[in-house]
This record gives sequence, structure tokens and C-alpha cells, in this order.
Amino acid sequence: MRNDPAVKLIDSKGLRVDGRRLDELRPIKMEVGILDKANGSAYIEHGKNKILAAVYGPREAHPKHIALADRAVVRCRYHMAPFSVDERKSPAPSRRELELSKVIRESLEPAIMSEYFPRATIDIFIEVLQADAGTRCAGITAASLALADAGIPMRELVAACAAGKIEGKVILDLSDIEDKKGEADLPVALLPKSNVISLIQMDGSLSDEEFRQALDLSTDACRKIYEMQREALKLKYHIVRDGTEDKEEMAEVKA
Amino acid sequence: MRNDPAVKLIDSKGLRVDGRRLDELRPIKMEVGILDKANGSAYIEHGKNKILAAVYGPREAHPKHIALADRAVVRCRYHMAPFSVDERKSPAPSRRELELSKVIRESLEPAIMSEYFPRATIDIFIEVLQADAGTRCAGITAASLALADAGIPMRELVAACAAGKIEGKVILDLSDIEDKKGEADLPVALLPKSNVISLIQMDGSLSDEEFRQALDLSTDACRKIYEMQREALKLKYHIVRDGTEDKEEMAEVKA
Amino acid sequence: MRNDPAVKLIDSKGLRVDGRRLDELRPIKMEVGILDKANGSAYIEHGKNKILAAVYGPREAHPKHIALADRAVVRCRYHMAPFSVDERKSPAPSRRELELSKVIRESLEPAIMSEYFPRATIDIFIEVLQADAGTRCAGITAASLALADAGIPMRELVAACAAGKIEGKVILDLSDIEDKKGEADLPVALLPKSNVISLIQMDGSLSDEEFRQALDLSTDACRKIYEMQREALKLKYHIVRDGTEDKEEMAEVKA
Amino acid sequence: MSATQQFSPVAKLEQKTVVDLILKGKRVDERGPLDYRPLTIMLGTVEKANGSAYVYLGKTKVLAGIKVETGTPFPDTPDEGILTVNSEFVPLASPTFEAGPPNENSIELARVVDRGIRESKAIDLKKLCIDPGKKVFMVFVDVYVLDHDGNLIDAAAMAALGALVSAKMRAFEVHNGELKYKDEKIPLPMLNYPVPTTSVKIDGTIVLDPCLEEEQVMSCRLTVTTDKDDKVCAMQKGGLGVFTPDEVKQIVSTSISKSRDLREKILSKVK
Amino acid sequence: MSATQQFSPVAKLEQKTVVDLILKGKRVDERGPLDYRPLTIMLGTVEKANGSAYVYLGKTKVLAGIKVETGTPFPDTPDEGILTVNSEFVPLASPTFEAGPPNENSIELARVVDRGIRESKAIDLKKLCIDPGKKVFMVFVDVYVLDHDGNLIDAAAMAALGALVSAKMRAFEVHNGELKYKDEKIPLPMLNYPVPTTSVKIDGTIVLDPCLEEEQVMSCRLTVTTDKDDKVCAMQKGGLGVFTPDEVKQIVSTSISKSRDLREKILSKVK
Amino acid sequence: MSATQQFSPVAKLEQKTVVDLILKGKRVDERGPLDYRPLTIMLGTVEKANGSAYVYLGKTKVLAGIKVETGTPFPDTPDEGILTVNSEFVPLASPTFEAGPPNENSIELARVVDRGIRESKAIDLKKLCIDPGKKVFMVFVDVYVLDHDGNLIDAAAMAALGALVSAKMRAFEVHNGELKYKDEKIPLPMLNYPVPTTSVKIDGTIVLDPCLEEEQVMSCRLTVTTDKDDKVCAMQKGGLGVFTPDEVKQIVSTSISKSRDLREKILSKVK
Repeated sequence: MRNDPAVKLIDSKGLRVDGRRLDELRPIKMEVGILDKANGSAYIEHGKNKILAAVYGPREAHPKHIALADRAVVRCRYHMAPFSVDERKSPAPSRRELELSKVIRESLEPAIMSEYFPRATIDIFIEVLQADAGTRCAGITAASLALADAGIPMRELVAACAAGKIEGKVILDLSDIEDKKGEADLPVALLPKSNVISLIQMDGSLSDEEFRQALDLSTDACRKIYEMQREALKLKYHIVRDGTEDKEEMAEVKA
Repeated sequence: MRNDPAVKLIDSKGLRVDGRRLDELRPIKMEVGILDKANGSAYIEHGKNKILAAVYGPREAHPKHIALADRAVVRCRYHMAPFSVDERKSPAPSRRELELSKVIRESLEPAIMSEYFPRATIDIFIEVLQADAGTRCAGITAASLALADAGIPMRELVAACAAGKIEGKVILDLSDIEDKKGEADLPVALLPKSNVISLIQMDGSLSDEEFRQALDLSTDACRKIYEMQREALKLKYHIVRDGTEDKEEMAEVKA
Repeated sequence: MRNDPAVKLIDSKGLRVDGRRLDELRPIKMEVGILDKANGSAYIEHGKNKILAAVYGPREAHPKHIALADRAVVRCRYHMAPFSVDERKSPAPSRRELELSKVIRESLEPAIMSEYFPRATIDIFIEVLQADAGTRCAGITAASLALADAGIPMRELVAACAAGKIEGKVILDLSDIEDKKGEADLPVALLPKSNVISLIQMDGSLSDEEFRQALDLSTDACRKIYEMQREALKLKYHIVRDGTEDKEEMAEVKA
Repeated sequence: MSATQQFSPVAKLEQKTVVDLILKGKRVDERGPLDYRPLTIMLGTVEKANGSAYVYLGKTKVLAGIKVETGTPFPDTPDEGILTVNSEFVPLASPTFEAGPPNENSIELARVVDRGIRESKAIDLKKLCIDPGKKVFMVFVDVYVLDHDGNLIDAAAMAALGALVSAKMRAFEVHNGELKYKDEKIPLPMLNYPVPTTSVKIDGTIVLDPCLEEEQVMSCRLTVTTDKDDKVCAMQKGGLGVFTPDEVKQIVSTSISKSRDLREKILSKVK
Repeated sequence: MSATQQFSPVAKLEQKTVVDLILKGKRVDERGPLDYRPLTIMLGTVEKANGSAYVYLGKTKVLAGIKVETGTPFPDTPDEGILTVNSEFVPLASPTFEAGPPNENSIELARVVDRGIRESKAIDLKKLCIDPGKKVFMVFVDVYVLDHDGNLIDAAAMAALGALVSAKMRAFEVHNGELKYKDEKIPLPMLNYPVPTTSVKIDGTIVLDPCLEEEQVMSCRLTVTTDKDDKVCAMQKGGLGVFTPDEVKQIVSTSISKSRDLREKILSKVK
Repeated sequence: MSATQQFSPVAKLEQKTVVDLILKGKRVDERGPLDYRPLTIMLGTVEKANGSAYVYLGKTKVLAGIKVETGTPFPDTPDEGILTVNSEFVPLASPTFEAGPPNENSIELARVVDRGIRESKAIDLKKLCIDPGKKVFMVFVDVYVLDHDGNLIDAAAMAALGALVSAKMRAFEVHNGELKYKDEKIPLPMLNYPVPTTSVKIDGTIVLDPCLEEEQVMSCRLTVTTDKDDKVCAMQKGGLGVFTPDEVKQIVSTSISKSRDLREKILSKVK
């Protein structure tokens, strides 16, 4: 986070570098069930982010000693392809990827009914094919769809989006340049129906008041993304096996 | 593989840098049973290659979860001593060594009656003490002897030798400089009695016709090496315990 | 070890750089039971060395396959904090730390009644917070106290101290500059009541006669350090739970 | 891969005791919900380090040490020194810590401490440039957890801050990219003083500065790092539970005021 | 150490079905013995990469990405750029793939793909030298297996080739060893187009392009990579079975002709 | 972490036999207590190495190889070459050796061999400086244990010494920090010849050069390395037992005289 006066991130009309308003999301595209071998999968394009998520499980815990007697172990790997960023990234997991794997897991676990599957594992894999700021949020949104696609019972879907600050203004959904040149980034994951936060991180500089604004902006955006997730799930089930679109509904009713 | 015009690999008499004809093997020396602790062992000098092979097993699989219910697990490690090559090699296994361990294992397994030893492991260790092109082939030849020396029942011995191409001519058994300056290398492992190929790899450039010539050259050579292997085994058993030289025969009969 | 003529390690009065006589120990401070979570702990300042030792166990062996049927497995880790030395040390264990972990374990095991705890582990952790020559000896002295503090039955305490040689003279308890500029270092660990040596290493150059002098010097010093250990244990038990100071006595009587 | 953690089993009865107290507005160690445990800071205990601080937060003990060395700058910030925060959960500190490379909890802690220092611009990294693109000073902050009785992030960040503000490096001059040391010692170029406070939610109630017993029954935690100007500069949620947006806002406001006291306490230690 | 692999158990009945079909000259997905599955290639999907190609081979999916960076040449080829092929079997792609460093199958795949490119002299590495002995361009080919339904080597090598032929790097000039970038983009200096085809032997019958079910019952496989001039440039046998010399010769001849079609298909995608 | 080792079970009866013999002043292989096993040294077997030595000590076999390369000196010894000793317990040598990075026994062996060479100043490292602070020769000593029948440290150190004294490097000149090789070969600049002897204590009796069966019943071992001037230059105790100070003194005296014979034997091999 650095405030670089040479770069103008908001123009005279109050529009951002990519033409968005301050509270506007980037274009988002979601697709469910696109992999053959995974039990569930989803693909998301959020701005220029391109991310695949897949779920395997519930399956037998391996090695056995990691199993828990009263619930499934949820495992999560967030990983970036070497070609996903400007400078080639080593495929070995970085400290950043290890941290994100943890907070993403913790953002999804509250929504998963892991108590239904003692001694099993539910494995979530997120592969960032192209990164453009906000990969953890887009990854959570996609992983949530992949979990639903795998038929894992969930209390509800999880949707995620960041807010932040550039040139003194609170804005929604930072792009790469806004993340690098801006003043704050606040990724948030929401369980929209319960209106509870399962991931929140921040870096940069925000006053108490700015923080409250940014939090409201991001939770509102999560609710919009949640609607898109529902559409994506419906679309998949319309196409793939007509008549079964109420599967996700069921999962929610159970919750 | 690079064709370097400055170096003359074949002279006006059609002889190679080390004086060999195009279809001539390098000098080969084999010795069986030279280590005390291993269940079986062999040493080979093939040209300037100096290679030790040892076998442990059949022994109890450790850790247990690697065991197979219907056959022995065969494990193989091809490894080069740090001082075996021109520039010191790190002792940590390289990607090349990992690949060669796999293809060498796959070249030997067809000959091993692993079905006799469910839940056991048969471990094959190949240490290259000095390398001079063709280490994988010489390693297979030696490992096959070490397996026989360990008394592992085998369908037949495995013999290996490379052919290749230098200055447009198909040749047998490349030396180090021929490998580096030549145009193709084709290592082959043969089960000579059944006349079947258990290892084949190639790099360089060969036409369909050249490939056929090279393949014939290498399989012929494998048959010669096989005769040397039989001699080496006989020698060992004559010396060590006179009268037991038909042990290998027996293994073959079983097959 | 290098003899650097530019540095004067012994002055005209026969005193060393820090004012000590040739056979004089550095100031030593010990404190027992200073950590809350460990089963036993001790802190030592020996010269400028600052070292923490902690003991966990006897506890169930994990993973199980490391357990021994007839005794406890003793495990030991000697580790230096990155900021403990002049140039920052990587936190990954160095080959030196791996070797010292082994010889320190072997110096303590003869004193531990590990046969009382089959299938268990006793874990000893030594963290060097600041290093100033002689860390292995000070670490052994502290670890021995931590074992006693954990209530592990011991045949007796282990005390350790180095002797060495500077400018041709045999001396006791080398400081950092004496270790670097001197001619020999001889760390020794003693079980003082039995007068037996459980650790001895040496590097440098000593004649047979010099070695004998140095060994006597270091074993004498171990006996002094042993008295300090007893004081430290008494102090702890006076303060913490008055009336139980004979606990260590008991352990010794058992031995 | 990150995996649901196996907690060491805590007796149900013991868990119930902790929760029952919380529900009555009390705590196992007799504090109020928003009270911090006693905090003690000792500076300069490791003389070989450029700076060091030993923090006691209740029974939690953390030692941080600073080393200043020279190295090559990152290509994208050629004129800035390098800050590296590393954390070791040494097995001295807890029966649950194992020897080996840092696990995800240790990495998370180091990255949260790092974020607070970096995002508040606590160190003036431009002043640590020697020869742009070629040579800069590297500031290593090594956090050593020695006794784990809960709330390691706050203890670690305060130890790191204490070590940084009391650190000394050799004064230097640069002539044509050539580094020359002078005799005296100078402090690090500090511009800001980030302090985190961590709150946890236990059965719907928010309490500050959890001890280990409380962490074992918590639903989730939220760490908020604020700077000398009351700005939030880093946040991190952990754990398998969830917060309402109002809870988060409340925690942020509380953290801002609580951090002021802690910051003052740390800075008062430096002469 | 390389060890006999534990295959996930496949029902005997299912295995029998696959084999029985093969023996009748048929296949589970209704192809003939020497038919390839439908091949789709999408180029340039990852804009941040210098080149990328997404290959669908039946239900197998592989993504390859190219990155061009600068680095130091190897001592024995001071005037040549560096080619590095890496492969990741990401656990998305199969229940049998595990997170972690590449295993022997992943390494073998990368090395076979590498061998095809290197031995056919597909890239003119001399044109990627900047300052001999000091600075050259490095071409990283990263192969990402996303869905594993068999014949990963062919899919990976074709994705790598597609990514290479469609890759763009910034045009550059070198003055006295100094690198200067220009505004336009240029393709990589490609000289050859290696394409592998893999055959497997199932109960004595040779079929091309195995799907996963076929790989699970195969005796062994043979990959033959050929170049634009119908020369064989790389071969790799895998699996625990054996080939007769005649089978090998037959496979090589088939591969040469089959690769021509595949090569044409890939190159037709590049404008 | 270092842990008590699990020994492969040795039948009690077999153990008793070894011990009973020792108590009678005899040994399993009919030697006397202070006799060394037959020692054979073959020099130069690995022609590609700068030096090599194959040591047979009874049935124990160790191969050491020397490589001389150029590299950067350590900052604290800018004008000295670098000595690196590495040891591999390759799994050929014993059913108890496993493939993988060196374990603590292998590291201990390498460090004891290293200490003997380094502390006796066996190699004149100053003569291996090319350009102070920038470029020096690095001498790699790689010890390869091929058959483990006990007393690996002595066999390894003697193989290392044999390889060093027989090693040849290319003659060189240095002009203004520039390295120029000449045609002839020269030996390494050797100044001293350290030789270790290892004694073990079995049921109170001290014997030299233990074979594997003796190591399996020993209480502890003591290695004493002495140099050409009868000075002790390195020592290492191992094992879970203890020595009295008198035992240690006695072993040191014995080692000094025993090493003389071994040193002579090794040096006599070099022309």
C-alpha cells in the first residue's frame, strides 16, 4: 500500500481508472461444474482474475491420524499458477499462500455442515490461473460454488468481496493498480442470509469512520455476488440435469 | 545433443575417437556379490562407467502402508556420487535421477517374480561412482545381476545398451563425447530370451529408418551383454560355492 | 581455532582479556522452573551465554512407531535463536545444531532413568538466546536442571564445562574471543558423584600432557558447577514450595 | 494444505467453567471482559542483537530480537531497506508446538505482525537505502514464543515494537554508494508505533486479550492493529466462528482506545 | 525412491469391459484403435502470461503458460537462452493427485515435454542471448494439469507447443551488452514444432491416445515425439509391461504420420 | 530432533558371545583388544575425481572422492580456500541406512572427519586463494559409505586422507586476480596428516576398531584424531555410556601411538 501522487486513480468525473464508479463491482462471470474428475467445481472471472475451485469429498481421511471423531476435517489449498502474475511465481507454496489457505478455510468452514461426516475429509482446492487483486475473495466465492456442486450440505453459500480506499475515498472491489497504489484493502467474506462475517482482513490505513463505510460497502457487494452465485447454480442445474435446480435450495433449508 | 563440426567423431578409416568400429561395444567388466551387507550386489565397469548395484529384500515393507496385497513393491534408487561427474554434483537427487529411478524400476519389474512376495519390498540401489555416458543401461545390467545374486526369482536377466547416431551414422554404445557431440541417443533394455523391450527412451533426431537400424543394433548388443552376465554369475558361483551355478538356471526355468 | 599473534589473550600478570585467572570460571547464574507450560525448565547465564532449557515428559510417544518397549525415548533439540549470534542465523537447524543435539542427548541419557518409562518420550529443548562460546556445556548444565525440575528420576545431575588452550597455556572455560583466537577447545560433561564423563569433544591442538591437564581442569570445574546446580534447585524449592527441597536428594538416592 | 486443527482435548467441565464465567461478565483470572492481563516489557536483554524485548503478558512470554544487516533491495523498491518478520513457535513454549519449519499459525502470526509494522510505515525504509538497486539495510525481526498462555499475536507484536524502538544500529555515511560506518550508534528511523489488540467471541460475548483456556473455547478472534494516529492499519480474523458486522465495528472502536494505553506503556520504557 | 505404484482399485468387471472392447477392435468411448479423442485448443486465455494454451483432449484438460524473463546462462552454453519446463499435477485434476512437490510422474512428464522441445531445437536459443556468459532470456514453460482423464503427456506437450508458438515477448535491442526494450511485441524464435503421440498396449493390442480407464488396464505405454520433418526427436516407454521390437517399430511409424495431423491442427490456430 | 536410536534387534545369545569374548581378552574375529582389522587402501580408482581412495577396513568399505572447484570465500576468511566435507550413508551399505538427506550419524561422521582435517591444518588453505574476498578454490571431500561393518569414522577419515594426499589439481597462476590454468598437474598443498582411531567400551573393557557386532553391544565410543606431530587435533565421544577420566587418558595415549602406524601405511601408498 503506497500513495503515489504521480498516478491519478480517480478522474475529475469521479470515475476510476477502468471507468467504474467508486461503489461499482468489476464484471463477474461464474460457471459451475466444469471439471470432470472433481466431485464439485467452479470457475470464476472477477475482473481479470481467473480462478478455478474444486472440491473432493467427503472422502476417507488419509493419513488416518488426521481424522476427527465428531466432524469432517476441512482442508484447503489456495495456490497460484506460476504464470498467473507479472513475474513468474515459484510453484512452491509461499508464506502468503499458506496464510491465505488458512483464512479461506476459516471463511468456508462456518458454512459447511462438517458434523455430518465424522472421520472424513472435505478437500477444497483453489487455483489462481490469473491474478488481478482480490484473488482470495474471488477464490472463496468460487469455492463456495464448488462445495455446493459437490453436494456438500451447507448452511448457506459464502460470498466475498473487498472494499478499500484510494485517494482518500472509500471504494469497492480494488483492481490491481488500485491495490498497489491505493491506501487500504479490506477483504470480507459474508454468509449473506445470516449477515455474518467469516473472513475479514485489512491492511493500509483507515479511520474508524472510513472502516465502517468500507465494511458496509463490502457486505453490500457480497449480497450482490450471492445473487450471482445462485444464478450460476441454477444455470448449471438447468443445463446439466433439468428439474434438479432446487438442490441448493434444499441445502439452505436444511441449514 | 548437438552436432559440433569442430570435433571429428569418426576418422577416415571409419573408426571412432576411442578406436572402436561403429557397431562395437566398449570394454565391459562385471563382478557379482562384492558387498557384505547387501542381500545381493554387483559391480560393473562399462567403458569408464563404474557402477555398484545392491539389492535388499524381499523384506518387510516399511512403512507398512506402502505394501501391496498381491505382490512385492519394487523400489529403485539410481543415484550419482558427487565426484562421479566432471562438475561436482549435489548429493540431493536431481529431477534426472528421479526420472531414471522410475524408468530403471520399470525396466526391471517385468523380469522380477514379485507376485511370490506379497506385502514385501524388494529394494534396488544403484550408485554411479564414475559416469561416462550410458549409466542407466550399465546400471540396469548390474542391478539385474544383483537381483540374481540376492536370490530373487526372476523370469530372466535384463541386459541394457544404447545405440545412437554421430556424424550421420548409426552407432552402438555412445561414449561421453559421442553423447555430448552426437545427434541421437537410444538407450534400450531387453529381456533377451523373450526378445522383449522393457526400457526404451530416445533423444536427438532419427529418421524412421535410422531408428530401426539403431534399435536392431542395441538389441543385438543386449544379447551379447546377456552372455557376459551369465559368465559373471557362473564365475561368482564357481568361486564362492562350487556346484551351485545352476541357481540362475533354476530361476529361469521357474519363469 | 587460529593463533593470531596480533591479539594478546594473556597479559603480563597472567590474566585473561576479561580479567580472569587461567583456571577461573566466568560468572554463572542459574534459575529453575521459570516457564509455565513446560514440565520442567531452567535458565542459565554463563558468561554472556543466555540459555533456556525445557523438558516435556514423560509423555506418550508420538508418532507411536518411535516408541521403545523397554525404556523411554529421549529426544533433544539444541537450537540457536536467529539473533543469538553476531551474524543473523537462519532458524533452520544447521549441521552443527544437529550434531550438538546428538552429543548433548548422549551426555544426558546416562543420567536419566529412562527404563522407568517404557513407550514414553522425554523431550529436552535447549534454546540459545545469546551465544558466547561454551553453549553446549551451559546447555547441558541447564537441561540437567530442567530434567530435575520436571521430576524425571535421575541417577545424578550432569554438569558441563570446557577447558582449552590459549597462547600455549591450558585454561578453563573459554570466552568467545578465546575460542576464536585460541588453540584448543575441550568441552566436557561430568556426572560428578560417579566421576564419569558423558560428553567429551575436542578441536585444536593439544599434546598428550596438555590434554591431561585440560581434562583435569574441566572436570574440577564441573564439580563446582554441580554445587551451583544444587543451590539453584534448593532455591527454587525453598521459594516455590517450602519443605520439598529434598526431592533432588531422593532422585539421587534412587540412583 | 491448511486443515481443521485437532485441539488437545479439554475437559468438558473445564470448558463449561470458562464459558459460564464469561456469561456472567467474569473471567478465569478474575479480569473484566475488556481488561488486559498485566504487561511487563524488558528491553535490551540480548546484547548481541541490535534490539530486543522480552514481553510477559500474563503467563505468556515472547522474546523479539532485531538484527540489522546489509543486502540487495527488491527490484520493485530499489531505494528502500527491507523488513523481514519471522516467528518461531519453539517447542519450549507449549506441549502442542513441534520442532520444524513454521506451521500456518506461526506464519499467520509473523505476517500479522509484519503487516502492522509495514502498513503503518513504522520504519522509514527509505532511510535504510545505501546504494539504490544495489545495497540496502535489512531489518530482521525475529519473534520467539517462549511460553504460550494465549494471545500470542498481541504479545509478539508488542515485543517486536519494543525491540524496534529500542534498537541501535551503527551510524553510517554513504559516499558514492560506498558504506562507511561511524563510531556512534543511532536508533532505527521509526515513524510510527503500531499496536494490535485481539478480541475473541465466546458464546456470543466479546472479551479482550484471551488467555489459553479462553482461546480453547472461543468461536473466533479478531485482531485490530492501530497506529499512533488512531488509524486502523491491519486486521485479521481467525477461528471457525463468525462475527456480525456490528460486533466487528464495536471491536474496532474498542481496539483503537485500548491500543493507546498499551502504546504509551511500551514507549515509556525507551529513554 | 521410485516405487511400484498403488493403483486405485478398479472393479474387475469394469477392467474386463475395457479389455474386451479392445480385443474386439473397439474402445470405451467408441473410437477406433488409432483414433485420437477430440482435440480443442484455446490460445491466449491467460493474458498476463507471454503465451498460454488450454488443451482439451477428450475430458483431459491441460493449461500451459509461458513466462519470458532474464537470467544468467549456464556456464557450458554461455551464448544461449534457457528453457525450463515444469509440470504441476494440481490436486484439482484427480482424486489421486496430492498437493506437494512434483512426484515422479509429474517430473517424467515435464522431462518428456522438455526433451521434445529441446531435441527438436524448437526454440532458437541463440537468439535469446543478451550478453554472452552474463545475461540471457529464460523461457519458462509451466504445464498445469487441470483434469486427468488419461494421456497427460500428449495433452501437456501440445499445450506447451500451442503456448510457445502463440507467445509474444517484448522486442529488444542489445547495445554493448545493455538490454533495451522496444514498444512492439514479437513472437519467440521458433524453428520446429515437436508433437508427441502416445500408444498403449492392452492385452497385446496397441491403441493410441489412451483415456484414463485404458491407462488403468494397460501393460505399458510408448510416447514418440516427432518434428516437422518427420524425424523422431524423443521417446519414452512407461509402465510395467514390455514391447516386442516389432511393436516399437510399428508404433514409431504410426506416430510419425499421426503427429502430422495434430501439428497442423495446432499451427492452424496461430494467425 | 535427536532421538534415542532403535537398534535392530540382535539375539541376546549373539550379544553374549561378543561380550564374553571381550571379557576373555578375545574378539569375534580373533583379534586382540588393541588390534586393527586388516586395512587396504586403493588410490585413484575414480579418475574423474581430483583424488579418490577406496578403503577396506575388514569388511567395512568406504570410498572418498575429492573435487576441486572455484567459488566465493567466506566473509571472515577472505584469503583462504574452502574445505567442505560431506558424507553419504548410501542405502547399499546397510539394511539400516535409508535414502534421503544425511541423518545425524552421517552428519556427525562428516563433522568429525572435517574437524580432523581442519584443526590439524592439513590443507594450506591460504595457498588456495585466487582473488582475496572474491574467488578461491573449494575442496569438496565426499565420503561414500558402501559397506557398513563398523567403525565408519576411522575408515572414512582414512579414505578422506588418502584421497587428499593423492589428489591432483591443475597448476595455476594468478595475474591481477585473473586465474590461468597451466598444463601440468600439482598435488594439493598438504601440511599435515590427521588420522583418527576409535575405541569402544564393552562391559568395562576398551577395545580398538570395533566391528559392527561390537558396536551393537558397546556402551560408548571415543574417537581421537592425532596429527603427524602426535598432537591431538579432534575428539568425539559417542553412545549412551560413560568413560572415567582415566579411561579417556589411556585411550588418548593409545591412539597417539596407533595412529602413527596407520598414517605411515596411508602415506606409503602415495608415490
